[in-house]
Amino acid sequence: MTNDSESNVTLLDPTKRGHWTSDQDVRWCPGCGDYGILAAMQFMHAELAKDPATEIKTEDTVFISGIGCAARFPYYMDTYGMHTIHGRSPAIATGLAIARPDLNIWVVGGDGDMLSIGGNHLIHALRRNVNLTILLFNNQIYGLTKGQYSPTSEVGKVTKSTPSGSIDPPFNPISLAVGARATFVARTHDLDRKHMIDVFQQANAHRGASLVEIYQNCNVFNDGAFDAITKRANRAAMMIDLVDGEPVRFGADNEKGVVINNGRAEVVEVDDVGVDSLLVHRADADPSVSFALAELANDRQSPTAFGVFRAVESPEYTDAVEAQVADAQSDGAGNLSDLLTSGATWTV
Amino acid sequence: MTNDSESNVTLLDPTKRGHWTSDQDVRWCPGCGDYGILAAMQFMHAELAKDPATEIKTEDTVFISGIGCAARFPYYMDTYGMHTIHGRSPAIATGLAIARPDLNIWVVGGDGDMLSIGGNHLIHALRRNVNLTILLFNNQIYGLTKGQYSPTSEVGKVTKSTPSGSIDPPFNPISLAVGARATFVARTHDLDRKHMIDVFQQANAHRGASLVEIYQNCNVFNDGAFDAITKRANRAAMMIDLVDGEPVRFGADNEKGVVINNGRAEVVEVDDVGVDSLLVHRADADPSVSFALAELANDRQSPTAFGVFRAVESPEYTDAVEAQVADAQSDGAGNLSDLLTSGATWTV
Amino acid sequence: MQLTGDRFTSTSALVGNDLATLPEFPAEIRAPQGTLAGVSAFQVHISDHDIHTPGDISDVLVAMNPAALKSQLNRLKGGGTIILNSDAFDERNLEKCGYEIDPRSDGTLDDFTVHEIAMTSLTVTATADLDVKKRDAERSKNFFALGVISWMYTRPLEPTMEWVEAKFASKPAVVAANVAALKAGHAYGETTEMFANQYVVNAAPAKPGTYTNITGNTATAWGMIAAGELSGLPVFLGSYPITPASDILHELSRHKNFGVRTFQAEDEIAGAGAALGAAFGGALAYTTTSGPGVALKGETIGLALSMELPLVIIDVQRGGPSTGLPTKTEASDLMMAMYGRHGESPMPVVAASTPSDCFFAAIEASRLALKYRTPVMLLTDGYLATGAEPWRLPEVSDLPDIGVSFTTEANSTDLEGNPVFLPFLRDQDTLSRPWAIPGTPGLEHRLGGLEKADQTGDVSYDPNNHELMTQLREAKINGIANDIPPAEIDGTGGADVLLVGWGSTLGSITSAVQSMREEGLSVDQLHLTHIHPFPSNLGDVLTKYTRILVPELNRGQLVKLLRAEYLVDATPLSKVQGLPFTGQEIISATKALLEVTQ
Amino acid sequence: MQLTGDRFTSTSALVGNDLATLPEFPAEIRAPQGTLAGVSAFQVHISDHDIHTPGDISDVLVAMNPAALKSQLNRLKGGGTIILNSDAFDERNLEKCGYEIDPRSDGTLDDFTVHEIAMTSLTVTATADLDVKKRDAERSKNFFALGVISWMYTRPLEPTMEWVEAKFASKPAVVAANVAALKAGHAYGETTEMFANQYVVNAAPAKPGTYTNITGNTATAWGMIAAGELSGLPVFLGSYPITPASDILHELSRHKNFGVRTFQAEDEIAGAGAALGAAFGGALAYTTTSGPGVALKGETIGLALSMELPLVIIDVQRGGPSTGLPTKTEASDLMMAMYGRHGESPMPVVAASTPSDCFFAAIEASRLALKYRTPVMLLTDGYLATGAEPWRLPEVSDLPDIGVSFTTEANSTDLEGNPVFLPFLRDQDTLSRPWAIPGTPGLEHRLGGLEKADQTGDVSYDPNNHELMTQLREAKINGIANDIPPAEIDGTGGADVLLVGWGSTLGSITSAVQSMREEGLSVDQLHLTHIHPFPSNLGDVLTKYTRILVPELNRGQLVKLLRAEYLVDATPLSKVQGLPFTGQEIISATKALLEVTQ
Ligand SMILES: Cc1ncc(C[n+]2csc(CCOP(=O)(O)OP(=O)(O)O)c2C)c(N)n1
Ligand SMILES: Cc1ncc(C[n+]2csc(CCOP(=O)(O)OP(=O)(O)O)c2C)c(N)n1
Ligand code: SF4
Ligand code: SF4
Ligand SMILES: [Mg+2]
Ligand SMILES: [Mg+2]
Repeated sequence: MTNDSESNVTLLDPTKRGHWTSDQDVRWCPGCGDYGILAAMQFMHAELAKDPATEIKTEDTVFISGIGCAARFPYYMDTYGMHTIHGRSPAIATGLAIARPDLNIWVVGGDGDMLSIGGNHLIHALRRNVNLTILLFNNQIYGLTKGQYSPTSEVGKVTKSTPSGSIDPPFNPISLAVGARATFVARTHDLDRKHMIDVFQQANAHRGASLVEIYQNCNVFNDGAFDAITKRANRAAMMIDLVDGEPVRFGADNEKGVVINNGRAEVVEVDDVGVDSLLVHRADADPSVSFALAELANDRQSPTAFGVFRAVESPEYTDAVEAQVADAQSDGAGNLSDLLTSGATWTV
Repeated sequence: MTNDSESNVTLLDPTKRGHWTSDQDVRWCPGCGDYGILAAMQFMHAELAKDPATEIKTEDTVFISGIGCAARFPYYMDTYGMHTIHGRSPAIATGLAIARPDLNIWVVGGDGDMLSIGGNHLIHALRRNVNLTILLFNNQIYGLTKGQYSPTSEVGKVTKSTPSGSIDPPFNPISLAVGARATFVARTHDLDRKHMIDVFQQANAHRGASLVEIYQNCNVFNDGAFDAITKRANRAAMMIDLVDGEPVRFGADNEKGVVINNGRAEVVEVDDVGVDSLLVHRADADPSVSFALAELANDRQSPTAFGVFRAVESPEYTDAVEAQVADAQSDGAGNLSDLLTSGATWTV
Repeated sequence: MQLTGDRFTSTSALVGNDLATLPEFPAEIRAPQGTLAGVSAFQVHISDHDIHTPGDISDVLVAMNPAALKSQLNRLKGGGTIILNSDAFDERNLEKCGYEIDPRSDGTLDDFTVHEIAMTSLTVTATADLDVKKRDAERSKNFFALGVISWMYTRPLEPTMEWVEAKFASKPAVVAANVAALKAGHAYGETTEMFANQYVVNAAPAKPGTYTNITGNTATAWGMIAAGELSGLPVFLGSYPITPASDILHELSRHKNFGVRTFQAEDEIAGAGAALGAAFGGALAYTTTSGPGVALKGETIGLALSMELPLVIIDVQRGGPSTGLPTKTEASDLMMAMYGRHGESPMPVVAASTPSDCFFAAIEASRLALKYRTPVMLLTDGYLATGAEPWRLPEVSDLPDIGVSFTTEANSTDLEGNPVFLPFLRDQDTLSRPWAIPGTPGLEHRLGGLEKADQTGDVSYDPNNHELMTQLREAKINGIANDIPPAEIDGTGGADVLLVGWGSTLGSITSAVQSMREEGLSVDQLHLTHIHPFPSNLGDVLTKYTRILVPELNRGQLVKLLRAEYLVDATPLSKVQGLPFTGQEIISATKALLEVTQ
Repeated sequence: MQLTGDRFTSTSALVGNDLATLPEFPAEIRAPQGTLAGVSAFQVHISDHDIHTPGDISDVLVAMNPAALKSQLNRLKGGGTIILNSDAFDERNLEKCGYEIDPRSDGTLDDFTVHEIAMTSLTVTATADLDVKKRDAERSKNFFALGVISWMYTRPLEPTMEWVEAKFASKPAVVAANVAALKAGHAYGETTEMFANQYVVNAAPAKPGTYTNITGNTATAWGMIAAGELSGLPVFLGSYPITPASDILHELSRHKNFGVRTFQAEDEIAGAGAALGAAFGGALAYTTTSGPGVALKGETIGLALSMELPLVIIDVQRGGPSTGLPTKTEASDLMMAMYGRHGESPMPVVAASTPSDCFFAAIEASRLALKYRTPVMLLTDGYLATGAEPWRLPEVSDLPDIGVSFTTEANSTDLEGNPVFLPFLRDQDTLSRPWAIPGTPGLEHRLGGLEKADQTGDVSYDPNNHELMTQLREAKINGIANDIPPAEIDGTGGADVLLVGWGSTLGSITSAVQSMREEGLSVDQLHLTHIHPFPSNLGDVLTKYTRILVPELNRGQLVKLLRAEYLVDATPLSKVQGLPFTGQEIISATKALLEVTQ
């Protein structure tokens, strides 16, 4: 429970990263994108702790994961945690959330864990709007099992299990989540700590289920999968930053923008259409708009949106559970003797 | 294999419903919407058989289902069939389709079967675009297990398992399917045989995965769930018929229409906006448009679209499998002796 | 109505005869004795040949309208089944027979298992395509009812159809309508997975006390609630509907006033997973299901076992394999309960033996789960679950205290003397690990399904540690043998033959043993509640007998475990017909083993 | 490079010593003998104490560049493991040592298990936060390699770290970099689930013939392809990746020229389901997985069993329970293979005993599945799967014909004499039902998981029919006992003790038995391939012995089955350390049983 390399003071100070860092050696491959995400998460917590209003505590925080490289994450946070079984973390976390609505629960998994074996639990957690912050580490590959294609791998991908190339079109996780009626959906990437921290904070602040897709580089089995988009040189042309209330613009000189044309999101030159025609991003807009923006990413050649696609208020699941329990107890808590004699009884 | 109540001639004539009817007593509750769907399916096959070009045959047709009332369907078709286990029919059918791309495979299940336990297999079959015609009998209830709420039940539904009302928002199956990148998505209902036959035919003709949601009345556990929309008196005001290439209009006097406004589908008075502003339906439009149309149904008070939301050509999964096999065999089929000696060998 | 009454009488008589040809489980269907003209009802009386149920009390009442219900309800056994025609329960009919409040909603029927079926309208719909007038069609509703009953008690339809054809030979339309109604009723029972609700005979004479009628599923649910109260922990149920287990979910969801939280999950895996998550959070966690659902939960149970968290899995067994016979009883999941997981994954298995015993078995399973931080499998079956028996209510104060305490402070020190929490530092006595729940400052820790180092719980690939942990997990479960009542023989302790049973066969075995003793045979009896681990004295007890008979509603599962463990030459008696044993079946097999000429 | 070589020597020497303290499974790591200056490689030589592997041939070659590979490859055993630093395989390096084509892609390495790791860059990244120059950091890559090897062979890192600290005491930056690299290599092995590829020693002297080296997973895949050829059916594999089974999927997916179709499903349930669907269509259907995956497939297997369709489930066992030890071997899924499904669901269980035997076991499992229309469980394990042995190739013409024919015509007539197809009309001999596939005119039928009427296969709730069908399914599987080779004792047939084994323990038990016989002890041996049903003579064979020892890499599973079935007092010998038995362990236990003073 202690970390030799850091002073005790650091460990006791929640505004320091070390306070959120467990004593376990991190065992990802050197250079793995997961390191950056872990750092962002630890720094984010340290940052939040600076605001006394948040009352953020290691003991009230839980990380739950399935199986995969990404799913190792909980071991490295000095909070409560469960490294469970492949694909089931959203379901397991749902149970914990219902039993313990007081906790702050994060769910972590890879694209295989969350979208292949675990796809159903994910969409049901989103639909129910359970208060979970779900992080999907999308590296478009099965890392832990040494490189098979995943449900987010591009068509034609040559992997150990698809030596002639994969033949199934990938999911677009954001589209799928919006289709499942998610109330908060965002995308970020492992190379931008600031962006990650910002998105994580918003996702966690959202009351309800939040899904954050994180483009994550697996440098061993799928190196550079997102280079065309997130590499520094490509960012200006390929990354669209969604800012609530602002027209959707990007490009080195903000010369490009997005319009909704006949229901479909399209990239345009701002000069061609005029600033006023641009889509003004509203995270609480109709899901059709979130969906249209998500669809931009289907083609790796096209610019891809990052940030919060969707954030709408909607009744949260565990709140409703609590309300029903409270209602049932409004005349007092149950009494066991009364229960036993609640049917017709007779005495001998 | 014979049906006493019908003459042998009828049985042998594929253009007659009886040819497609198995010898099993139908065991749904009297008045169940499933009867209408079954009739439509049998008539559709009989109808198709009239066109010699289709070469439609009972022996080349397979119905695969999971568990539930709807899932009894295969027993009543005089074709090949499998009544499998709860939720797994899309996966089982995928295997059959890959092994036997020559067959015409239908997959049948209820809202519990397909969207609760089977949700993941469904979205993966759609994503892969496997050549299956998938029929989702949506009665917004678990019929077979005597009436628990399902993932399509409306919020607040009082059922045996939710005596204080359900608290989770339902899936919109069409939105979910579009979010999963389905290439064919449609909706019909159990009261309109002609519409069903038309939609089933189109779905089955589509090369790839087709999902048809059928509003189906469970008169025993959820009677009248769709009355507000599909009851004869309400149809004009509440049902929007999607016709490819036509402006989306409805109402007793076609006085209403649908526009895409800021990415969102909205119902308007045609007179207010003019016919030219109406959305012209194209089943091969961008998925964002299909999605927007699907979202109309989230609110039971709003008009709901029926017909083919989406139909786009896209490479079909088993075609790709066959192509890879053919390619691998282009230099001849494998030889076992050659395989055994394909590594380094030595002789003693 | 007059006509209807007549038809019932005929039909019932017929069915009465007909059923006599099914000796293993006869039932009688009778028109109500002393029926007022105009009262439309019939009663089904079920009895095992060996056991004489006194009087005219019926097991099942089919009430076609409120008047029938009102006049006949007093003839129905407490806990019995009512099948009522909901179409006839309109205001006018209720008023007519003097019901001020609908008896379906004022608690009058609380003591019974009620199936409401819109029989009139279903019959009309079922006959819609036939050439009969609606009024005539309605008359066929009695055959619909008969179809339902035939389904529930696995009676063939053919004899009734033949009788109808003969009786109404001159009126083909009537034949067609009645046959259609009969078939529709039968199909309805099947399609909605209706179960026969059966009486389990209480062998012992009624002890003084307060009684209520209870089904096994209700008793299970109440046992879960009681365990929550007795442990002071909030109850969490993660479940997915499945026959015949759904009613536990239904019942529990009505008791949120106990702080119970029920979660209808997207599937069985999620149901178990959610329960495990809740257990991590400190809830008393359950997942309820039947065989096909257990087959899906194996991986999650293995995780619970590896994390050493409490979790009770309740399997209401039904006929298998696969979808099998969902509405019929069987006890064929025992081996899956023992071994249905990969790796070395021993866990306790507890079995209930009567409907009311489900209450105590649920508490006992919960006690073991909490105390030993382990998943526990509780086995009941369709027969117990839907069957009812009079239950002498326990005093709440007599129920065991099953409370456990969460760890709230460090339980060790590191090399430098700083306090540390070791999540796998075991209790010397029980070998259980500490249960520290989120929210507890300073005890932050991570659990997982990878092998864990002894004490620290860190991931460990060390070979010797793996062997140690495997042995510790096993020893912990084996140690439970000393924390449960020893096996107690009913009988002399040294009879010519010992009958060993488990689960819902208790009633049948007990009555068979009684009959045989009356006949003068030397027969001992032993009924097991704890199947894993076995009571510590079981080997000693068994090796006293040269002949052991093990009747089971499967192909011989417990008998395998006994033979493997104790090398005793126990003989299986198997039945897999979806029905309980008759006493006679057990008596014959016992005599065969004793080589008594029968 | 010179420096690197030196460091290897030192490190290796250290490790050599260090490893000697782990007597149960020693390995030696050596700098290549006769290494040319500049060649950077090291070799690992693994041996069981009891078995002396001749010569200087190594089991593992770590090649830090093409030159190392080129010069040392001839010292590596066929089938051995190569760990190579892919960063160093650039054109310049390849050219420098005279490789015209990259040996990684021209088949040169086909005979070996190759792990390509970008060791240089991973090391640089792992040390990036430290205060070392990139060039210095690169030098630590050897420690990265050592970390990988330490992971694979479960060697502790601490001694190496201590040595590094002592050796470079004056250069803390070097210490830090080396330790970081060592740890990173170790973590890399864990994170990517790297398995130790082990040699299974072939006890028998080499018979004349053509040999190849083969791992168990490759042999399994080839066996599946062979079964397809021998049955004339297209092979279908539905699978989901999982260590250590994934390589079967990988291998099969490379052989589409045999008409093989592989499907990477969304999960294990879908993998099994897709295979079952393919079986309905007439394919030879497989699903491959490891323990956690089997735990998920139980319900689907039950359906296959109820539908009576052929399906081979291959479980490459690993350490359990739960996620357990994914890269370590264990044989603890036997009970799950037997009983991991609800209801009465017996199915054949076949186990492979050596890497090459996986080929034959796969054919045998396929034969049974096809002939008896049943799911069959084939058990291999991580040790077999990733281990390699020299295999004397069989003549294709000597392989069995396992062809079956589809039913294409009606097999009965109805009351009116019309031809009908009865999908559950069984073969008198095998009790198998006809297999009629879609596309066959006139034989349209529906299969399901509900109980089916005898012969017609219609849904049936009839009690007696259910019992009959349950018995028929059981009898069909039991009948296989007469269609498999009888149990054959290796030895006198009446020795003082019999060792009964199954699975990958064959090598260890055989060598132990040989040693003991050389010592003059009277020891017989029996190795089981068919675990369910057992060979029909097994009871007769076992009851001849008063002492039976059953060594298993679990807590005693086969021994339970033997005791239950034959009431023989067989003694378990258990090991669950993720490692195979050493001969010594078996010898000690045998002597203890024989009460021989050791
Ligand atoms: C039930 C089960 N099936 C399969 C596996 C093997 N497995 C472990 S992780 C994994 C996929 C890893 O991919 P992903 O979820 O994308 O995580 P990554 O390693 O890429 O971070 C698989 C197939 C398992 N552990 N359990
Ligand atoms: C593994 C498993 N879980 C649960 C069940 C019980 N079950 C059967 S059908 C069903 C749901 C039925 O609802 P739906 O799919 O909507 O079909 P419907 O009856 O409404 O047509 C359930 C929960 C089962 N048979 N198997
Ligand atoms: S395999 Fe890929 S995802 Fe996994 S730790 Fe290594 S780099 Fe990261
Ligand atoms: S329960 Fe509902 S869905 Fe099922 S057959 Fe009856 S009416 Fe139809
Ligand atoms: Mg991944
Ligand atoms: Mg439904």
